[in-house]
Amino acid sequence: MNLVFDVLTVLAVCAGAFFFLAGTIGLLRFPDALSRLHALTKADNLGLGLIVLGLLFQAEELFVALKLIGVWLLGLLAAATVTQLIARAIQPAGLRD
Amino acid sequence: MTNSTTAGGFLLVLAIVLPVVGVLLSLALGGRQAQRVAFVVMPFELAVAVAIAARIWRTHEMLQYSVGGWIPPLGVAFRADGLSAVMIVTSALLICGIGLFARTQFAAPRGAETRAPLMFWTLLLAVWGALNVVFIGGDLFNLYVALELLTFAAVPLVSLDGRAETLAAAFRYLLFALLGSILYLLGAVLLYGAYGTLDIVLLSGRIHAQPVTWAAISLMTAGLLAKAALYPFHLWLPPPMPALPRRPVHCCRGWSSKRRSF
Amino acid sequence: MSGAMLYGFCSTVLVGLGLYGLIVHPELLRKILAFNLVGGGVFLLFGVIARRGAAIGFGGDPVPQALVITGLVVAFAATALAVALLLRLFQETGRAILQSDKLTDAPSDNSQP
Amino acid sequence: MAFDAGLAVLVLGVASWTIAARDTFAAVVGFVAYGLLLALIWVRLAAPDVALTEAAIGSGLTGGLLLGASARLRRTESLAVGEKPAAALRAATIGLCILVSAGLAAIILLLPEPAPTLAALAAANLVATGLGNPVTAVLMAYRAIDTLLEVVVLLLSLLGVWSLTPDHLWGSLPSPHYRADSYETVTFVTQLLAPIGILVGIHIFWIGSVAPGGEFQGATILAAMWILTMLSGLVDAPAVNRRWLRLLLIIGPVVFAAIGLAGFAMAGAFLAYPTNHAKLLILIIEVPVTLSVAAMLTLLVAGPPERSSHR
Repeated sequence: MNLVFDVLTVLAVCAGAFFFLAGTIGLLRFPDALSRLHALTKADNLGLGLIVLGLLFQAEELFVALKLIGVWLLGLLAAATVTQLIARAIQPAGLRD
Repeated sequence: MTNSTTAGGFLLVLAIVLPVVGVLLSLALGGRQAQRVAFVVMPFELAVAVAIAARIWRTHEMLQYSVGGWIPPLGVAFRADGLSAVMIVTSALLICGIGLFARTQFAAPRGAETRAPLMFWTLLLAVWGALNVVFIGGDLFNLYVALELLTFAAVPLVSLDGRAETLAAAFRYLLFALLGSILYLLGAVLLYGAYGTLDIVLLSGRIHAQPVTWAAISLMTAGLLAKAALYPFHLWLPPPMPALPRRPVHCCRGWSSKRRSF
Repeated sequence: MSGAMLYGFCSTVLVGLGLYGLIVHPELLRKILAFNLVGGGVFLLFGVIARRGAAIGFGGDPVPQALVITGLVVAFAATALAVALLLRLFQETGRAILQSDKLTDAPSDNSQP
Repeated sequence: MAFDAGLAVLVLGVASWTIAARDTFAAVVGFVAYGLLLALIWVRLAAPDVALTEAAIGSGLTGGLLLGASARLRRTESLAVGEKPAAALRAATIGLCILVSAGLAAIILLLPEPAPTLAALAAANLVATGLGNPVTAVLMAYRAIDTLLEVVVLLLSLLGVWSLTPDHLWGSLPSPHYRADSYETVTFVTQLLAPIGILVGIHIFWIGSVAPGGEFQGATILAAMWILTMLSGLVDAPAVNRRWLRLLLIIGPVVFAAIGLAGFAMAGAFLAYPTNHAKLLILIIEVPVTLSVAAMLTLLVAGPPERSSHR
């Protein structure tokens, strides 16, 4: 059973790391700020989620697992908020609602 | 054992706690009370200083206090010898003198609280407390905290009038002081890494001439000098400001603590 | 243990880098930043020395670790005071650098309050 | 080992960036990243307590403070470009700094092996404090005087910041006032996040007696939540002459000093705790100290008073 969990962890963390890599490349290569934000948040939220999923297989008690999920949710919230704020800041003034 | 508390050691604690309590009280009471608190603390603190000196004079022995009953190297000790007693009494007299001299200039007006008097009297007590920690601190890290206390109490006093020149002087002073204390801290951590204690007396027993020691001592000296080299900038201070006579005192202490560690 | 040594060298380079920034940058905010870099390096050295002192099941000597916590708080206090001074200086003089030579010649162009 | 090497190289890279970047704002962003990477190093060095402090104070609060300042100073940057020191001076400085780094590195190599340590002594006395976390024991018992003075240091730096108030604004409110309706997103997130953040802060403080965490880390999170509610316009910064604010600021150090003095009677020394009640007394000290420190950190970020009325 332990072995299965370990394999799952490795798979999920590797997938998460891949998404982080993709997001970083997007950040560096995409031409404008909005598409960079797009690349970053999509990739990071998913990447963080996969890494948390991978770590969940290793959690020994329920409280640790809950804390890990909490980290992911807070990360999502922060990313969503910051993206919104940056997008607002770079939006041309005429396009505002 | 040289590290236990000696009789009368509690005086050293009082020398530090009284001004700190004064700072807290004058901040809480605010307004015109700050000056009153300062004038209440002054005679008591002066009496403590004299008592420390008298005891050392009578017994010819170092006063020592292990804070919390924790013996160094785990705990922190306060110590006062003849030299520190002289320093404590001198600074007490100076601060009382400054207080008397400045009592009209920084008298708080009636009515609403004003900035300068509140800050002056509170920070004057803070400088006093910080100086006493510098004089009696027996631990290198405790001294670092004391030096920072002194810096943070002195910098606002430098720029209390809010003119551009004094603000610039205060900033320059702060920058040098911070660099100085970080270099001092670097030296202290090297000594800890080499000898496993920060207590000055224990260090003086363990220390021997080797490159680590020399590097640490030069870093600490450079750090204290960076603070001390600011002497000319105190010419910016209006006369009743307390920082003016402070610097040489501080230098002496730097050297004396150094000398004691050998 | 060599991992700790590696970070030891890292800390010394950080001290050097920070010192360089502190000396070379004319802008005061960059000097404050560089000071924090030096601080980070010195604190890291505390961590390395704590790690070297790992014993009896502790991953590190708790004494230097606690000292770093104190040091970090003090460094923050210093940064806050320096930033406030800098902003006030900027308000008064319109500049965020110090006069390089003499303090006496306050900026004449835009020093009106 | 490979991970450590990678991390060290990354930290040095980011640190060089914060020195070399032309744009101050970018340099500060680099500094925040530097702080977070340092926190990772602290984990690698088996110092999770310090890692929490570094991430919260060293990177978070300091970063926020510097970001705010750089935004305010933005338009002055062009002025300073012409003031870069001469190339010869720069080269000399580089030489000096390399010398310092190399010298320090050589000194570190000369440190004795096995390294001296107080870990055994700290562990042996842990029972007397009733605590399970040795770092908290150092902060609250063995070297409690440093911690008491550190709280006073924070208070003094806050006084220093306040002392920079222009005279006519004394008693007014620090930091700009943000309108709650201008950023619905921020307001919404704050309402969602602040209760969670306060819980997390209390949890981190509470667990500090047995596990990594403690008063300064918890206080920083509480301060961050307070700052967030001010930024979103949900609450306004308090005026500096409010009595409740003054009491909040001093309650921590006052309780600390009072229990310290009571130690004379209870355990025969200043800041000593009687063995059976040590943990309880430490907790009684820590609660108000956490509150006071949270208030000090918040107000240090808010800065000196600069506007006279609510609007």
